[in-house]
Amino acid sequence: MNPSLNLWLIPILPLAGAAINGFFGKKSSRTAVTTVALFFSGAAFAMALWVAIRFSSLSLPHQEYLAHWIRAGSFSTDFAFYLDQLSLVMLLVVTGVGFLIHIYSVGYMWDDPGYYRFFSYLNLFMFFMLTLVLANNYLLMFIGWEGVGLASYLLIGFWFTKDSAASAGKKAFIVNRIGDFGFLIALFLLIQHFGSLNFDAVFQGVVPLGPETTGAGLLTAIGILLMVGACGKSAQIPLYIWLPDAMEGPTPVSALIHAATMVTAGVYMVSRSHVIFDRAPIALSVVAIIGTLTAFFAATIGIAQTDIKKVLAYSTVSQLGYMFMACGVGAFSAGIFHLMTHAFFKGLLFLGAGSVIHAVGGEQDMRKMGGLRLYAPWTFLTMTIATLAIAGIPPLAGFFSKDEILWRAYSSEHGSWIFWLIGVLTAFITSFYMFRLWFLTFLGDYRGVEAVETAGHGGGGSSAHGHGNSRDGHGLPHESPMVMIVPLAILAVLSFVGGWVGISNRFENFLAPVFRAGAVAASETAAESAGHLELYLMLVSIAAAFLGLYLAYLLYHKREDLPQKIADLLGGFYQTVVHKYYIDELYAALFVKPLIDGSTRILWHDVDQKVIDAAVNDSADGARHASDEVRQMQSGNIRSYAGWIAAGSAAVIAFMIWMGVR
Amino acid sequence: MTPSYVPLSYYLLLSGFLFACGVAGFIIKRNIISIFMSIELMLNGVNLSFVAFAAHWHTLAGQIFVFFVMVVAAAEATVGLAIIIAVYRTRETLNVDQVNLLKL
Amino acid sequence: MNFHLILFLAFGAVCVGGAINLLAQRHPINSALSLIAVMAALAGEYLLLGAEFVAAVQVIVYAGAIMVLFVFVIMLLNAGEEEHTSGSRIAILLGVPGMLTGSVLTAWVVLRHSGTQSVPIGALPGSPRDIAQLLFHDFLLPFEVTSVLILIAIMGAVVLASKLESPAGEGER
Amino acid sequence: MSVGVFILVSVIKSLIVLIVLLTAVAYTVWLERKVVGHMQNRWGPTRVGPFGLLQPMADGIKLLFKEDLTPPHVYKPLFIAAPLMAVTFALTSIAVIPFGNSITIFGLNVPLQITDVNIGLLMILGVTSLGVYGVALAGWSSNSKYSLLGGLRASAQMVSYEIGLGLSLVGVIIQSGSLSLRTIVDAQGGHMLGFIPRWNIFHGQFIGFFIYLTAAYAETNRIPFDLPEAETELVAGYHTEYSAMKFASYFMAEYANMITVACVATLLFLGGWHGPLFGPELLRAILPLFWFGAKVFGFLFLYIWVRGTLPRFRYDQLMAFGWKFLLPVAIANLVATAIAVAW
Repeated sequence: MNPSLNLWLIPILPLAGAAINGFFGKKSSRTAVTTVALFFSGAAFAMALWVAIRFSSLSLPHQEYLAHWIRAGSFSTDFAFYLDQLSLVMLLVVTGVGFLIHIYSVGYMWDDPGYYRFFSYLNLFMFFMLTLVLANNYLLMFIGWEGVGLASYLLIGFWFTKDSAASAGKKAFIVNRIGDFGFLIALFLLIQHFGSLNFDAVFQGVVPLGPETTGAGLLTAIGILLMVGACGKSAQIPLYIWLPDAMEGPTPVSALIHAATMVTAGVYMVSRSHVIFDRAPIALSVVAIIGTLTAFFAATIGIAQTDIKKVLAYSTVSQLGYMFMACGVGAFSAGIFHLMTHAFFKGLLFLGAGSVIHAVGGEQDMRKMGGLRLYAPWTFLTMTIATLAIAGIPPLAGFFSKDEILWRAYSSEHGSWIFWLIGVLTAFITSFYMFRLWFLTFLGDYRGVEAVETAGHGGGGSSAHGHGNSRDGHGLPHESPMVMIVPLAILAVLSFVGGWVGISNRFENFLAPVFRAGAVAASETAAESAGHLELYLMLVSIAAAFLGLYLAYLLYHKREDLPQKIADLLGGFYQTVVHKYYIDELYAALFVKPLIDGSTRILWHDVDQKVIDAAVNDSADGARHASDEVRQMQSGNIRSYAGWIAAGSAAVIAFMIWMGVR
Repeated sequence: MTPSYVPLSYYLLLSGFLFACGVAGFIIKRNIISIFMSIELMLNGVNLSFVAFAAHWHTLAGQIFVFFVMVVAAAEATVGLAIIIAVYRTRETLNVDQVNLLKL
Repeated sequence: MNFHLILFLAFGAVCVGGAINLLAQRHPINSALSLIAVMAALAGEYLLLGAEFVAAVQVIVYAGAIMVLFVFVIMLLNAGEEEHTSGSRIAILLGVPGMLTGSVLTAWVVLRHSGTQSVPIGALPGSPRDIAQLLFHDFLLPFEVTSVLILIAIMGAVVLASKLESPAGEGER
Repeated sequence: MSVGVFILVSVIKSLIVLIVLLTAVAYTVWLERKVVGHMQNRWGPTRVGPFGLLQPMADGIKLLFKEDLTPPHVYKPLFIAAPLMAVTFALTSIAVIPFGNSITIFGLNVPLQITDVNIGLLMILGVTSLGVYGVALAGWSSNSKYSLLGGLRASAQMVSYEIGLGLSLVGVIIQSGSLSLRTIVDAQGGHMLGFIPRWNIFHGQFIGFFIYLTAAYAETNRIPFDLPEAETELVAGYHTEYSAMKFASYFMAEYANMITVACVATLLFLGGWHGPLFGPELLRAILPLFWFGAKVFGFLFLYIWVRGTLPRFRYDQLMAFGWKFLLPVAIANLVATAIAVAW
């Protein structure tokens, strides 16, 4: 038995911060708010580090029971926490990146009137995310799952006075509901068949069941439903549409929630449920196909976006696709590995983008940037590292994790060369659009001044308006304050070296106890025997990355007239890509409009007004008329009341006497 | 002295009669104060049965209850008479039949 | 016919007479005096039942305090005789027979069920010491609660009866 | 003792007490006139008998033979009943007051008290609390505004001060642990430190005594609390419309009440009939009665003295004093006594 680590403190600390700032922040000074927010998130990070240090001495998985929660018949659920290698990795990523982004936000949000509110929400998010990660059962995980959704909603709509932000928040919430619906049904199925939602109990129930190779069964259904939930939270086809809109939120939020942590909850959940997926090959294939398609599809949209945050958003969707691809081919540890490195470099990219936006005074359109390497050297340097990392250039973090995924996609027993091919293609596109972003933003000359002169028509350009830049006015770009640079630098270092933990499969071996436990006996032989092939494939993916770099260099630095020509050449297809394949419009036509029309015509005008309202109103009318009659009894005359009371008690006494007589 | 007895039922009869008089007074009387006094009469009738039963069952609890009834009656009289004064101040009548708006 | 029965009947007669007089009198002050007579006679009944402390408290609290308040209010408001209203005739038509029926029913039930059980006089020592023992030990909580009740009643009476400065401009007419 | 003898002894005792009481009432009036007269540098009654000693007789005869006027607008039944009630209640409370230890006459052990009730104090309180009806009803039934105001004042004042009075007595009750007047007096026998009498006034109830004193003045409608009959404002207050024997009833009731109050004060605070005993057997038997009478006389003299000294309060001052000063002090005294006894 392990000594108690007081795991509950880790989520509770940010909750305390959220409560303090939420209740008292309005009246407190910014310094006080900052202190509280940073202290509690930092304390959570410190706790996580302490747990990590103690980790090697623990017998795993380590579980801590806190309190009863639900006792209903034979079903019971507790507030209890679960610590193994997988949750430790997630714990460190969430608290570490979260803490850095807290620091960064101090600089980024300093001038915002909702400063305290922002940090309260951010701490709240940390609480729910840590609950999700540390839960020892699906229900507690679901609480965290919903909680991060709430925090995400609150933060996307942080500038709620802006219409687009408010509707983006709603969109995120509603789309997530569709996914949660699948998740919930999966939970019901689990309760029905295994009588519990505890990870241990469920997995013990699953292990005896053989793989469902012959056809779809219970586990396949559960797996696919869990994947539906993951699709919603992690923005996979067909539910990815909310994530780009979520960029309406403040940039630190995009970095923390919509890049580094929350959106990876789906990957975590699928990995956590690997016991189920291992025995449901069809569900696994569904995961792989969805992941692959999303990766490729989102990457292509990313090519044509001009809003710097939108590019990163589609990039995030694409990278999440990679992770699901990894999970789908059974390489869960590769997926988690990419999750971790992605958290570093994508968090860095978003924070860098925030720094860029900060530098140019709220502008988000890359066409109006350029040449920022001179104005914001630190941002330039860190962003360069992040871009190299995501593009998969060795020896940066992204290379190791992406290569691991691609190799697994090719070699795993669930994998196929098609996944690999699309993966490499996506890597190429990723490299291309990321360097496009890089060239447009940092190289060349600054194109922002004249755009600033005619400010007012640039639609997406004002989304950070709420935070504004009133200190500096709309002058030339400038470097961000140190409090923002330091987190960038730390993340840059992590992005650089974070991949090295994967060299010679160390990371995979670290996670192996989790994913080996209860796994179907896998045939590792194929993977081991193909050392040379792995090398070749690696070279191909490196080549793809450099190809993307070169193409971006060609189009956006060397021959800056070419992109327009290509766009003209492609014409309709280009427009389609710019408009994100008209997916939003398609959904609007297919689902939203029929729903609204149906609700308006049938549910509102017919059902609500003619049936429900009528029933309520008519019964009220009836009651009123009846009351009008009965009211006459209520004369206000005490003696009549007394008469009624006397008559009533006389009747009761008479009855009692009559009963007594009998 | 030789112990002498009065049947319990006599006390109960008296108590019941007083209570019935109180009820009748409550219905018949038109003056709020008289109605109030009818209530006191009812309470007294009940008190008598309490004391009679206390003596009958040889337990003092019945007498204790009478004290509580008296306390409640006192509180009730205080508040009730204050209400009557307030009502009289606005309505300038003590006739219950004219005090039927359920407000001051 | 023993001595106590005679006393019981004498006090009982005062009670009955007072109660009927309370109903019959049209002037509230007469009703109040009748009620005082009833209460005093009831104190006598309590003495017969051995509850001398209750009897004393009955005189002090009921006759000496509560009824003084009644008389005081009658004097203060200068309450006159009751006037007949449309409802009063019906009330009398219903109330008096109702009272008679109620009394007869009660009498019938009591006599039918109580049999010949009697109350021995003086068998129950209702001394102040015993009552205090009960009141301050066994019934301490109700006792304290009633003290709160009294406090609330005092405050309520003060608030109700005090002439408001009428912040909303009404009340004082 | 057979029932017959019991009744006979009771009747004799009642008669003696009644006669003594009425005489005392009459001569208290004489005393008051005399003392106040001297205080105001007058002679007081001098003409009827030596030192005007027969003046009370003359007054009584005059009042008996005066025409009994009944004003036409009064509410007659109560107008007649009210003075009767006043006198009745005033004279009733003397019944439980013990005047001394029991004495033995003709082989009979007779307690010097009409009846020894073990809740005597409560009975006095109860009867006193009923005394307010005589005043209040007189004021109301006279159908005159002076009388009504007097009656209203009287009932409010007496109800208010009854609380202070009762609470001041509770202190004594706690100390002696009984409601029986005889037991209370017995508890006051003996001396403290060898020479201070163990009377309650010296034994913890000093403040209680003065609370009682003040409240008793108000209860008996005496100066400085004689608002119900304040001549300068209300003519004669509640008895403005009364004349002849009805008026005399109120007069008698007032002085009888004073005597009762003085007796109670003597019993509860001044050690009752306790006092130095000496001399032969007969003197030893009579001295307690003498001490009792002397104390009552002293108390009555204090009454008159105060009347000759203090002016009248204003009515709001009276009520404020009763509720805002006397009552809190009485409660504090009670709590202090309770704590001291519990120790």
